[in-house]
Amino acid sequence: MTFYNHLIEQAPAMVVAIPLLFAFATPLLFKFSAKFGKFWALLGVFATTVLMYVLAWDVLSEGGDVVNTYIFGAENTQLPLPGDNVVRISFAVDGMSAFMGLIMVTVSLAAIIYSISFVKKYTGNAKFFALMLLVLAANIGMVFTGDLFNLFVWFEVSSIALCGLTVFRSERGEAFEGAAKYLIYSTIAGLILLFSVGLLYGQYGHLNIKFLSEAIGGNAELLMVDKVALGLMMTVFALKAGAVPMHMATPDAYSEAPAPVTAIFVTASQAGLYAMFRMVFTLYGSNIHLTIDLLHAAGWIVIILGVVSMFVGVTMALVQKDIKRLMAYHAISQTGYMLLGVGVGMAVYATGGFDEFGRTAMTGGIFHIFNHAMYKGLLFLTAGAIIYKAGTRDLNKMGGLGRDMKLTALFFIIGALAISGIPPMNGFASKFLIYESVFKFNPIIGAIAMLVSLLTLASFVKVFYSAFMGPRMKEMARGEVPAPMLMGMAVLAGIILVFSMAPSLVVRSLVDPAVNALTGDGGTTSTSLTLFTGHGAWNAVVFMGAMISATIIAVMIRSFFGKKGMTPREEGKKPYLFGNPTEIDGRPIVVPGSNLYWGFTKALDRYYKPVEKFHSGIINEYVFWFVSTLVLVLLVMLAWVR
Amino acid sequence: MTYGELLSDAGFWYDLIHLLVLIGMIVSAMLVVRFKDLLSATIALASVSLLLSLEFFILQAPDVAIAEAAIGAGLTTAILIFAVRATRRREQ
Amino acid sequence: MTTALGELPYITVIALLAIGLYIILVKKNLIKIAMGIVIMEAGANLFLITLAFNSGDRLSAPVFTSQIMGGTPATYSLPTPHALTLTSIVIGLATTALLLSFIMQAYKKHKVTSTDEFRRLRG
Amino acid sequence: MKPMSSVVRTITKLLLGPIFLFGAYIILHGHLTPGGGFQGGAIIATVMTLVLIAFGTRVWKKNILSFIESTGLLAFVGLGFLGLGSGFFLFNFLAGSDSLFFGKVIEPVTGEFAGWPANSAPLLSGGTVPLLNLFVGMEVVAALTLIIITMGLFAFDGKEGE
Repeated sequence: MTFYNHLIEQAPAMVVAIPLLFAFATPLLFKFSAKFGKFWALLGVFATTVLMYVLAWDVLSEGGDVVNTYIFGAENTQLPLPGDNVVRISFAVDGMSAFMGLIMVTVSLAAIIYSISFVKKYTGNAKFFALMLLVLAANIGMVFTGDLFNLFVWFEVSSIALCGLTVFRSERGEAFEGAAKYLIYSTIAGLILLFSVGLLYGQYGHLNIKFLSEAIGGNAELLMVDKVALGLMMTVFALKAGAVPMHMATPDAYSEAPAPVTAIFVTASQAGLYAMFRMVFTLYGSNIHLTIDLLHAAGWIVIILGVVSMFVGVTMALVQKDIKRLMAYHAISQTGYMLLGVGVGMAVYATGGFDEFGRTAMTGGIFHIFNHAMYKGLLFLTAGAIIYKAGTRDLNKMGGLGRDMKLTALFFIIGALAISGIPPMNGFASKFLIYESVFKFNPIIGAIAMLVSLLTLASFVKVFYSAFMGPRMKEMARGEVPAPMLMGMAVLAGIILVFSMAPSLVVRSLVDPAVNALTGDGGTTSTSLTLFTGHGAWNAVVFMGAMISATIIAVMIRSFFGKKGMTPREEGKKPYLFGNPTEIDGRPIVVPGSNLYWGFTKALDRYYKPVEKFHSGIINEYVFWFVSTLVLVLLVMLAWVR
Repeated sequence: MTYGELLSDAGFWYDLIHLLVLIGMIVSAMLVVRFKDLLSATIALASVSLLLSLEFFILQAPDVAIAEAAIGAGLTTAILIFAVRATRRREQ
Repeated sequence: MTTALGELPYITVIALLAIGLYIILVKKNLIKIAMGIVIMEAGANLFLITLAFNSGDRLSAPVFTSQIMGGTPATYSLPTPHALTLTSIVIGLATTALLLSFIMQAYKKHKVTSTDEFRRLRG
Repeated sequence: MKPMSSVVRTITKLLLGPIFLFGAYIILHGHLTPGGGFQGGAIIATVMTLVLIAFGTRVWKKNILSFIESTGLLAFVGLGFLGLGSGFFLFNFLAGSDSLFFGKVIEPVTGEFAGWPANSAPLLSGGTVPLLNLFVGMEVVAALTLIIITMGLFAFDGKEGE
């Protein structure tokens, strides 16, 4: 056996075990030297990243539907499942797991590099790095696990460790509030998950996902317990992913956590999405003739959750004053896209529509998971850099940071363009797949998706305007953030740029294996350098070529026919949004960021009043919304599914 | 003779104890709801945990019973008392 | 199930879950809410253990010395849910401790114990 | 937290030994009888709580506890990695290997090698399982005691915990 084969064989366990080993050793090493401890943590995440890339390469190049299993403590780790080993703890890595694992390690790597200087001013760094590595291990464990109970354990480990990180050295009492709310929410969700795992165990006597899937598929008709268990699990994972109306604790925790922690928080939420898709497709998809109605109902539930999340998330983001809270609401809104894309895939799974547009929608949704992790991670990191320098998180109190923080501003622009789905960024490529296919599924939903994108752009314009432009506020620190923070952001920004240029390659090598792993479909979405949706096509290179030539032509027109004698600075002297001195009294004119869309929000008062009442901050009401969603989903499952 | 057979052979008394434990658990949980004094509620919660560990023992899960007795009736109660001590004692 | 009690453990499970949920939905005190979570955890744990007991006629604890005492290997209650319940107890303790320490810190910072005041983050 | 009256302290001293011993038994005998690292660790942690309440919060040193906690966890994962050397992660490499303490698996009647452990019940038969229990026990004792001490300090002395 060559070394490479041995490595691949052991990799699924190692990718979880190595961060654990490094996490537990970190506090000990910090006792000797803080520098060495940080280096150790960095080494740990780097080793995990390399190993995960090797594993993902191996899994994805096989097309994704080959499952790489690992059975703990067995004489042979790769016994086929189900077999004699169904009682043991097992990992099962297929295309989708490897795809999610790639996201986890990449964002964690960026976040930990970023943290090195971000947390320098605080004490207790040892626990911070140990917990970061623990969250990484928990997230990877959650996407690799092959049995339901492990899913519950990693779910809880990730929630608890993230809540611990949220309050890391926070002087703000609000951090405790956000963390407590998130913890109450996720604990209740975890209990419901445990209950549903218990239901399936009581019915079938096993916990292994593969085994359960065959057992459910072998039934003559769907049992009530199957429907109830699916309904419970879907709602729980939707809560973890932060879907409206179970999202309320998510912005609280996102906005109060330190920036690198928030970046990892995003990936933890996506592990919830992964688990939901895995349950629906792998656990219930083995016998499509039996579960076709169930999947249709589940798909519609996911679509409705997605559309509501998109819309409520983005409208709430428009009225925020706190920069991180604004971005947190955008995270919810973007989660809606993923739910929508995959939900359309679910709803038409195994019907004629799947080949026509369902697969494209799913590809878009899953591609969006990757893009979202990258640009949302980047945006949260830039928000952390802004807060680090500005010393405030209130958009109305900051300004002029663009003069000193040119690189941060550049990274922010990259992230903001990507999240708003402006071509040629990667966010556009995935949203393009979603728009085209969802429009064919239901034109109204497609239109809502595009409207949400517009509103997203509007609110990022507001952030850019408030933070980077305008006059420099006096109390703010000068200069650019330290190099490790820039490096952390640069990792994610670089990935976004590369993926923007070659979306079809990414779809072919990463996303298609993931979709195949879920659906067992075996198709592809893209050929060559162009993404095809059946309706249209997207090629970033052609677009860039067209844009560059258009720019050249515009410059030529301007230089040939433009009005001579007008200096570029003259335009900027006018008292416009840029806050230059007015001609009247020489004082800068500033429109506060939160007033930028005042007219718009005022006009929609009838919408905003009830929605803001809905986000009341009272945890009892939040739990009530969760429970009522749970009841609704169960009603749909029991009453409408045959 | 296995452990379960021993207990099942006790017949009536076994069922009676089982019944009392279950009803006691529900009653204690309701007392947790009722008590306005948080320390009393904590003690009621400890008795839920204690009865739960007895129930685990009756249901042939002695290892879980040991853990539940130590954790539920011991440590959880202790940290709840600490928390009540650090905040207000009465629920308003 | 050889006892005469039939489904009573399951009814207790439902009762505990309902009481815990009632506390979380209705009671305004944060420590009471933590207690509600503990009660819900008790219900979920009891559910798993009852499942293990009810599966078939395997009634004895998974103690391997029973084999030497003359039992047959088949007569034990399923050990897997026991392991699950243990894990869930551990997790329950961790969440309770973390939640209570958050509540204590929040009280120290803002003197709040009620959910009506515990809402600086909203909208 | 202040120390309590001498009655409480004397009773605590009397109870300390037996409960500690019981916890240690639960940990070390965990692979054969109900119990294991977690249960035993929790029992010992209750003793620690008793000591804390009776003798005040000054008794325990936090640094030592967090050292024990990290060491226990590290040893657990390390043992998993050692299994990698002779097979796979968390492989029970000591079982049946006739090594010093933990590997001997002998049928009690015939005295022959009995294959995998836990089918029969000699004390020294679990392979790596008793070691794993021991490490889990270390971790649990230290972690739970740390939780209790931190919360106790916060509640009674108003000190910020780490």
